[in-house]
Amino acid sequence: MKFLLQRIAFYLFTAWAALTINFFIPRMIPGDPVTSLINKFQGQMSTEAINSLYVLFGLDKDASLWGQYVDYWGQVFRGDLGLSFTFFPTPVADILGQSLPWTIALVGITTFASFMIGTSLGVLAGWRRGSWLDGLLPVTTFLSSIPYFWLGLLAITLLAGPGSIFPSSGGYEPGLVPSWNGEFIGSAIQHSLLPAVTILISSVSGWILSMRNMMVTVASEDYITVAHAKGLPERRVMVSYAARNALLPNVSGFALSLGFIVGGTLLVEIVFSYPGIGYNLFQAVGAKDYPLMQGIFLVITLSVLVANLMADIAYLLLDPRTRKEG
Amino acid sequence: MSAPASTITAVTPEGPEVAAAPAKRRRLRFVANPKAATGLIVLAFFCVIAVIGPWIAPYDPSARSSDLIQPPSGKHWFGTTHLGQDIFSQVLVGTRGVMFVGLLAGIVATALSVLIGVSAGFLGGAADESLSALSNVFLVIPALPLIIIVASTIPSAGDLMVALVIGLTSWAWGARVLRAQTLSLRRRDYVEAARATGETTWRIITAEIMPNLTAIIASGFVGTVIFAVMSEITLAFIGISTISEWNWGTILFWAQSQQALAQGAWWWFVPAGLAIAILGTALSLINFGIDEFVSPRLRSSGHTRMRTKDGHTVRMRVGFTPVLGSKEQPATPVVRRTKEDAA
Amino acid sequence: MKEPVLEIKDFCVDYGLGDQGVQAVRDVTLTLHRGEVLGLAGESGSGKSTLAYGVTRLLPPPGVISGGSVVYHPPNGDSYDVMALNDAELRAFRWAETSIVFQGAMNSLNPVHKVSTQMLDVIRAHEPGLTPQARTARAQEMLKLVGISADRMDAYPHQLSGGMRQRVMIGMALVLEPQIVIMDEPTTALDVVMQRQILAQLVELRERLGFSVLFITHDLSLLVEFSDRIAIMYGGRIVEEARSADLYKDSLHPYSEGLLKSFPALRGPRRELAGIPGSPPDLRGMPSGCSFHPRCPHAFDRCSAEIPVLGVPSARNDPDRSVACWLPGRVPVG
Amino acid sequence: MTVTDTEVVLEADGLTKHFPVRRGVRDLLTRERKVVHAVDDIRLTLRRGRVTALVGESGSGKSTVARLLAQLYGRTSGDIRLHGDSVTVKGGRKFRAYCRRVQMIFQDPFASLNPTHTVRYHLTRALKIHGRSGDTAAELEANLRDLLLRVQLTPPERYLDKFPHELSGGQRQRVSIARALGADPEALLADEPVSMLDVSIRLGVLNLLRDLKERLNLAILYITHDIASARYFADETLVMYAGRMVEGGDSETVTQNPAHPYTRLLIESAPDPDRLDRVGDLQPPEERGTGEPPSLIAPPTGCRFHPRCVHAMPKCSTDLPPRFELPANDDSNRGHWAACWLYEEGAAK
Amino acid sequence: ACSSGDGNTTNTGSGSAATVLNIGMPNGPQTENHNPFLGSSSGASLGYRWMIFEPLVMINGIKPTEAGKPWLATEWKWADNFTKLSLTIRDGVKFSDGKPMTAEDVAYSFQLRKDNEGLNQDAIPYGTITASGNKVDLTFTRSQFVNQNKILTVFVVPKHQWSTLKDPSQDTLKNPIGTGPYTVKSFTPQTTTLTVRDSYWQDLPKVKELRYTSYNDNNAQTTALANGASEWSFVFVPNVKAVYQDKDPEHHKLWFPANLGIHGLWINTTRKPFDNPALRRAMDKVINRDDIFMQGEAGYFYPKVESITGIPTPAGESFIAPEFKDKLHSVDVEGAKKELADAGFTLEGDVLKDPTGKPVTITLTDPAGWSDYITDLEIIKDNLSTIGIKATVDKANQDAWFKAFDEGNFDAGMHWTNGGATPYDIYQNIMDGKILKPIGKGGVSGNYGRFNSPEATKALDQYANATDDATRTTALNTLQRIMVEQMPVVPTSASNVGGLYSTKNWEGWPDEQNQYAPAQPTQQNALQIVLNLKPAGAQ
Ligand SMILES: Nc1ncnc2c1ncn2[C@@H]1O[C@H](COP(=O)(O)OP(=O)(O)OP(=O)(O)O)[C@@H](O)[C@H]1O
Ligand SMILES: Nc1ncnc2c1ncn2[C@@H]1O[C@H](COP(=O)(O)OP(=O)(O)OP(=O)(O)O)[C@@H](O)[C@H]1O
Ligand SMILES: [Mg+2]
Ligand SMILES: [Mg+2]
Repeated sequence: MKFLLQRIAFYLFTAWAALTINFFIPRMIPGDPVTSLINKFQGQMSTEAINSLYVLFGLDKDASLWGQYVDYWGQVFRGDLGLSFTFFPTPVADILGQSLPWTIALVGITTFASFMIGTSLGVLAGWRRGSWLDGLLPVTTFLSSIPYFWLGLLAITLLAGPGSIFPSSGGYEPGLVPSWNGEFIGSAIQHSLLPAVTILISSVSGWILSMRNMMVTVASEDYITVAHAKGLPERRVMVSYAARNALLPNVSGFALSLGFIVGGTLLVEIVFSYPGIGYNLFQAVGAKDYPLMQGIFLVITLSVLVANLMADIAYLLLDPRTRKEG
Repeated sequence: MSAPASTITAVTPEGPEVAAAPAKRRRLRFVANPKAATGLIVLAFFCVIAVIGPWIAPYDPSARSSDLIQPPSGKHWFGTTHLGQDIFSQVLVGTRGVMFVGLLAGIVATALSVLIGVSAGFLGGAADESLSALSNVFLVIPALPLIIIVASTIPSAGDLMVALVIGLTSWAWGARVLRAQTLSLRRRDYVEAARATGETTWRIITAEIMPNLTAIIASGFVGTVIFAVMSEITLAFIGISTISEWNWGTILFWAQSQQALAQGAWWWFVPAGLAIAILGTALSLINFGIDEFVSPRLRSSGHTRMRTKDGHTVRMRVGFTPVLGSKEQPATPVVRRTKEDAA
Repeated sequence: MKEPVLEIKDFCVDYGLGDQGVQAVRDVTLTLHRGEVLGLAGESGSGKSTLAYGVTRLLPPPGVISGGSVVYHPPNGDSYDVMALNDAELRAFRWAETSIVFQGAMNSLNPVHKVSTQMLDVIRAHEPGLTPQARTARAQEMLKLVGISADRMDAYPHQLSGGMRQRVMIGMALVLEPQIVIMDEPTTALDVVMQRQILAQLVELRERLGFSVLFITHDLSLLVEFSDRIAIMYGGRIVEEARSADLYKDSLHPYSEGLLKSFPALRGPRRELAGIPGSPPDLRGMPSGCSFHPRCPHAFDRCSAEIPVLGVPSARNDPDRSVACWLPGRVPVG
Repeated sequence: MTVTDTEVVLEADGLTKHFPVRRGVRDLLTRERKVVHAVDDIRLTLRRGRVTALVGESGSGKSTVARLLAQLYGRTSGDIRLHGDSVTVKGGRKFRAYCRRVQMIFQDPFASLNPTHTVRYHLTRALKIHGRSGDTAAELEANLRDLLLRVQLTPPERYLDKFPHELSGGQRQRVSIARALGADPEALLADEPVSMLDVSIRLGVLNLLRDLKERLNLAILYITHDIASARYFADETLVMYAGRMVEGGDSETVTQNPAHPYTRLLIESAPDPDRLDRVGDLQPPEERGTGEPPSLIAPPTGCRFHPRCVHAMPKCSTDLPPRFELPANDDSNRGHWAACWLYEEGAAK
Repeated sequence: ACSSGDGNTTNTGSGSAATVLNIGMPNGPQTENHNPFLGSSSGASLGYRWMIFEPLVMINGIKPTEAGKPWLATEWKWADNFTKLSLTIRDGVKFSDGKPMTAEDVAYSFQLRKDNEGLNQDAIPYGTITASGNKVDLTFTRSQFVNQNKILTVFVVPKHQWSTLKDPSQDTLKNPIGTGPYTVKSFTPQTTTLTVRDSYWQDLPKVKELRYTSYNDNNAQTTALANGASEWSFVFVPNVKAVYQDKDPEHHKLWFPANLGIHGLWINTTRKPFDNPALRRAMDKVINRDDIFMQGEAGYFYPKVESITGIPTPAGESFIAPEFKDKLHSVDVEGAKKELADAGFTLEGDVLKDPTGKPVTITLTDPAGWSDYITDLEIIKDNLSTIGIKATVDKANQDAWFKAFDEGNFDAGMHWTNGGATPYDIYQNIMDGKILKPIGKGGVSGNYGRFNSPEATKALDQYANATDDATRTTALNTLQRIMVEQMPVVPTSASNVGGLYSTKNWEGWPDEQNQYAPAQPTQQNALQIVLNLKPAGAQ
């Protein structure tokens, strides 16, 4: 309990610091949304439009940085994230609400799957050293060393295309309206196959490796020898003694990666034209859309923190040593 | 997704092994590790290219020619771009930027992580609390988006700037690992003993603690280099960084913006990507080598199949020690009785 | 009268194979009798643990058993060689017939499982027929025997003190009522008061359950007091074996002699302490002949040339003693 | 042998060390501050040319005493006097000056040498810090040889350029001792210098220490949990239990005629081959309770041993026993004392 | 987007006539925002706002000088040197909610712009706005000759809806009501679907449903075009022949006509030796516009600027002064060298030295991500080397680049100009002395090269405020001459209003032969195109 309270205090501090940074970084960026918009419309928007845009975005009024900072916190507490510039005047919250589910569904599920698959393979590879699984390691290492966007583009070129079951972009069939019906879900799943597989390929190796190494380390612990000495079935020794303990250090890694689901998806979403939050961030950066950037950072920061808190709790539940009586 | 893939976690929980391993003479053994050796050779190759690349490149990488989008040929080994530029030359010349950014960012991040991690671990108390909080904040902020934003803010961000930005934003993980390790080293007897001998704090940190952190520092360095190379290439690829010189990311940026794959110009896309993958693999191999070097358990895990003198192979298994030469009839007949039988 | 339960014959253990291999246990022949406590002493690195692990085939890689046999004699039934068992048979043999108590109890218990889980695990694996209630009852009874109340069943290892953990391990070792209990330095991490308490309990349990103990330690004074017979190991070999009283009063091997003269006595007149000069041998560069000869005050030519064989010394024609030494009177009869 | 006479080098009086228990957020709400009472009210004296043994079970606070004396920990209260002058140093030059005169040898020879440095480095640093390295390289070399010779690592050349992992445990412990001697101290605090060593090697190191005491006239604090070795090796023996001293006096007297119930329990429990006749009837020594030492965060009131003591009286659980001088039969056991109410004037024995 | 022919559209297969048109734009996921005033809305980004909101007059973007087609206004009259406009509003037009459109609504649409600076994107100086009967009268505080098309193409919104909005500039208008033939059927971030109304003041279009899909980037859009999932788009496709046209040569078409806006190499006219017009002219002479067009613009995207005056053709054909009528850009290295020699430059080996003897070097800069401009610069760099100018291409950071241009801290770089109904917008953007700011001071919205010519400023002023055509022609001719002689910007390409489309399912697209509208789906004229489309094969 004490441990938890300590952690929460720590998280509050980190959240404050991270959000403050989130506030200041976009404001340090030279250039502003209007010029970015004009750049974007090279020649398609006349220079007269500049002034009207400043008025439109409310950038014609000068507010002190401190005043903005106070406002920012007020907004954060009210859950009001302001209006996006890129999609003016859509509230940032709406944009996030629209893209977050996609990101979470695609990357969340894949990260989880990658962790599960990687960990299971790692358990086997660590337990049966010298078996064929060891041959898998260099291959996965190579695959994970490939820059993600490259892998994705290559996959699109080789696998997607006319007549293929893999669509090359988007989150669902263009004509469909998101709803909970079979057609839509089927289409969404179909569209997520290729991104999911490529994420899996490029991220599974890390899990295999760290789990394997932990297994190797744990396998020479005395309690494993004791478990063998007790004549327990090998499966039980492997799962409930070795893997169970080897998993512990990976839990925090997993939590961290869950936190990075939101932030780490930029490339996936760019490459696969996936309608998620990472692509929004990319757009926001390009358009100097600070409200959107801040909103996304807020989501990322909070999700990392929540993931970490969950990891702490999971650790608490999984490792009795951190549990204290009373 | 970048951070946890590191295998540093596997290094940290090691207790005495870390202390016992890095004795100077055993350091050479590191090179004897086949993984590390392969990695080092490949890395050395890229380093050489980074140095001599611009001289051995057959063409000026920016020079246009009339061979537009030509597939690989004797004249242009890796084909040409939409402007008739020689891709082989671009890859050669681009190596320098990649290596420079990777190494510099690695050095900056490693220096920072050592500075912050070791001081936090050694000083303890309020200094530790605040430094850990700092690194945690940096851990929580996702690196790639941060780098993208920061890189896009800096006017005329060249290689140097990109390297610095990557270095300044990616030290936190290493600092955390180093702090934990320093914390455990600080309580080691030999550190106390050095203090009891009268060594100054400064000297204890640099001469007693740091040498024992070399493996972790090295692996952190290699990890950051991988991350930096990937980030730099990503930045160039999505057109954020403003590198005026060639690097592999720039090549891919051009390939992508000219939709090389849709045009069927695979040669524009493949060499740079492969080069990155090979460099990344080499660096990962070095890291495996370091891991195995640091943790003897991992080291011995390499060869689980062994050959006896008479040519049999024996597979080592935890919990079931192999018995040599007992394949013949056992000395006494085995009639196994279980408890149930007896009962 | 003395019935063997475990006969170790010409037992050899290597670490690694081929060129990098070292032989850690060499041609050890040793018999454990029913109901006795056999002490195994020797300094660090002499191969005591290796022998104990080897007998149950629990050596960690790269250990391999390169020769010899370990014949187990069940109380009713035919004897068999442990080295020839397959995986399933070996698993069944372990703990039900031979259990082991390791040096560090903290490391022997899995930190993430409750004591009860780890205890019940072993019962379930070996006697799947038992009902859960019966299993729990058995575990509780055993823990009570080693002095741990039933309400600590659901504790995690870290919630118990070192002594309690060690007792849990001993309780667990006895829960299937095995014939043999191997104890590898079970009390070195504990302080003397606790050590004596646990050993006293063990002696009492042995009386009740009638198992045999292979007791490994480097604390010779403890062994002399606690065990029936003692075998002394040096450089991977048994160099002397005798009843504990005989060994204490009249050791034959110069190494045993040196060992006995190395620790101070707490009571009685102050003895002169001599110690043993030199340092223990390195497995990679084992001295030729008797591996103790470089440190031996009595060494002569033959010692560096020929390996002495373990046998009943000619000077003491006592079948219960054996020694491996070339000194006059200690060479085996015949 | 008498306990007094020779010059006092280091004295501790009322030495106390409480380690704060890490406070959590919730503790901020409550007022109380939890501490580990690791060492309470220790009084001891180290004299030139004498070995004082400090025995007690694991966790009784022996190492803490040594570290307090070496000024590696700041003390909670009490006084440390070097040649009669009270000293408190935290670091810097004064600390160096102090550790030039008081040196410590650590428990574990495998952990107290930095694996990344050679023997030469360790010794050179010790000499340099204390300004004894000489002016020229040759002098330094001679001093190094001299140090190694003193701890009987011969020939010195063979050891100078070795790394710790290339040495055996006994050799490492000798290097640690040589390093301590590098400062040319007056007092040597040896914290379990042999507990990690093999039986056959132990004696060599102990004999070396005794030899040093005699030749260099050092004051040595010998910390151990092996009471038999204290009997052989130390002139004076002090017994600690749960952070307090319970008995002290001439080694032979303390080991042969222990007065405090705890000392008796300890000696009774120690394995003793001469009790051969009692094989198979290992009586647990007389004791109440589980045989566990008490918690040091909330130590028992009064005598800390009273929950386990078979002789416990009501007074024992309330009042802290002071040191009671025990009557001396002859010269050898003068100065024998015990902190136990059994020896209060007029108490029934 | 998906493989073609899997029945994702109702168009393909079984030979039945098409009812759906798939339009694509590479603009990333959208949020639901149908506010036609906001460039950030999905309606603007994808272009469907023009299917809902209609202009008063439909003006052909590629022929801005032609009289417009009456749309919601049947008649319009300028008076008092373009400071007064009276409009006659069409009868019988109904909003999609059934309410009739009146002059009130038109007046309100102007009033909205007048009252909200944020909505008045063209900064039109509105005076009075009055509605009476079916007439609307407007006054302006200045002559609106150059802005006349911008005013006439204003779209009309229903007063009864907009007057209830709290803040028209901050409303996402979830339920857009307009006079156009389509209404929004459904919105998703990827696709907005529009469906045809029951009634319309003209003939109802044949296209029953419009699907606007937003792809994340050019690659995705190109893929969709290539496999037919997208039938109409505006996107840069490198190697368009191989990537797009060859995929279905019969149906995959593109048409990229120029409009009156250009792209060119802006030169900082204050930096030595580039303050020397002779040097700028020489540079103009060696730049290979064919290479830029073929390699940089994939042979179609930004059409070549042929005329030496920089006026794109055919859109600006009629404005070109007689003296420059047939003067076309062509590579003339010798001519350039001669020009330089006359001005005192010397070519030593392959290094050009300025009259003071310093070698001439230049840094060409553009943002790293703008691959077409960078490609252009690479070509220009190569071209300049033929007259001994050593150029380096600096790929800058976008913001840094913008700032450098704004403050005049650059040597040269590709940039665009404004565009409009006459070449005035181009020249004003390049040469206007009224917006001239000193080096280092930003906030300019044009004349980045700091071109200082009182003559040009005066001519621009005359053109904008002249009361008669003759004065205007003279002024414009003067401007053309200054442009040719001074060359403050070396024009390379024209802006475009083109599009890529497929004739597989729909016919009736504009093209070289039938130039009734620019082919870009996000232009106002897109409505005309949709109205003109007929199912392929059906007569
Ligand atoms: N994995 C291994 N690889 C190589 N040699 C090993 C290995 N494990 C043990 N040895 C060697 O085998 C010898 C016997 O080791 P063992 O652990 O049996 O000694 P021990 O008598 O139990 O010592 P201790 O009293 O320290 O427990 C030692 O010299 C040791 O160095
Ligand atoms: N730094 C510390 N912080 C908190 N408690 C400590 C610290 N160091 C020691 N202690 C506690 O103080 C008590 C005495 O420890 P100390 O190390 O002095 O015992 P010891 O007698 O040397 O034991 P051993 O024989 O195991 O070396 C123990 O309960 C220990 O847990
Ligand atoms: Mg052992
Ligand atoms: Mg201690």
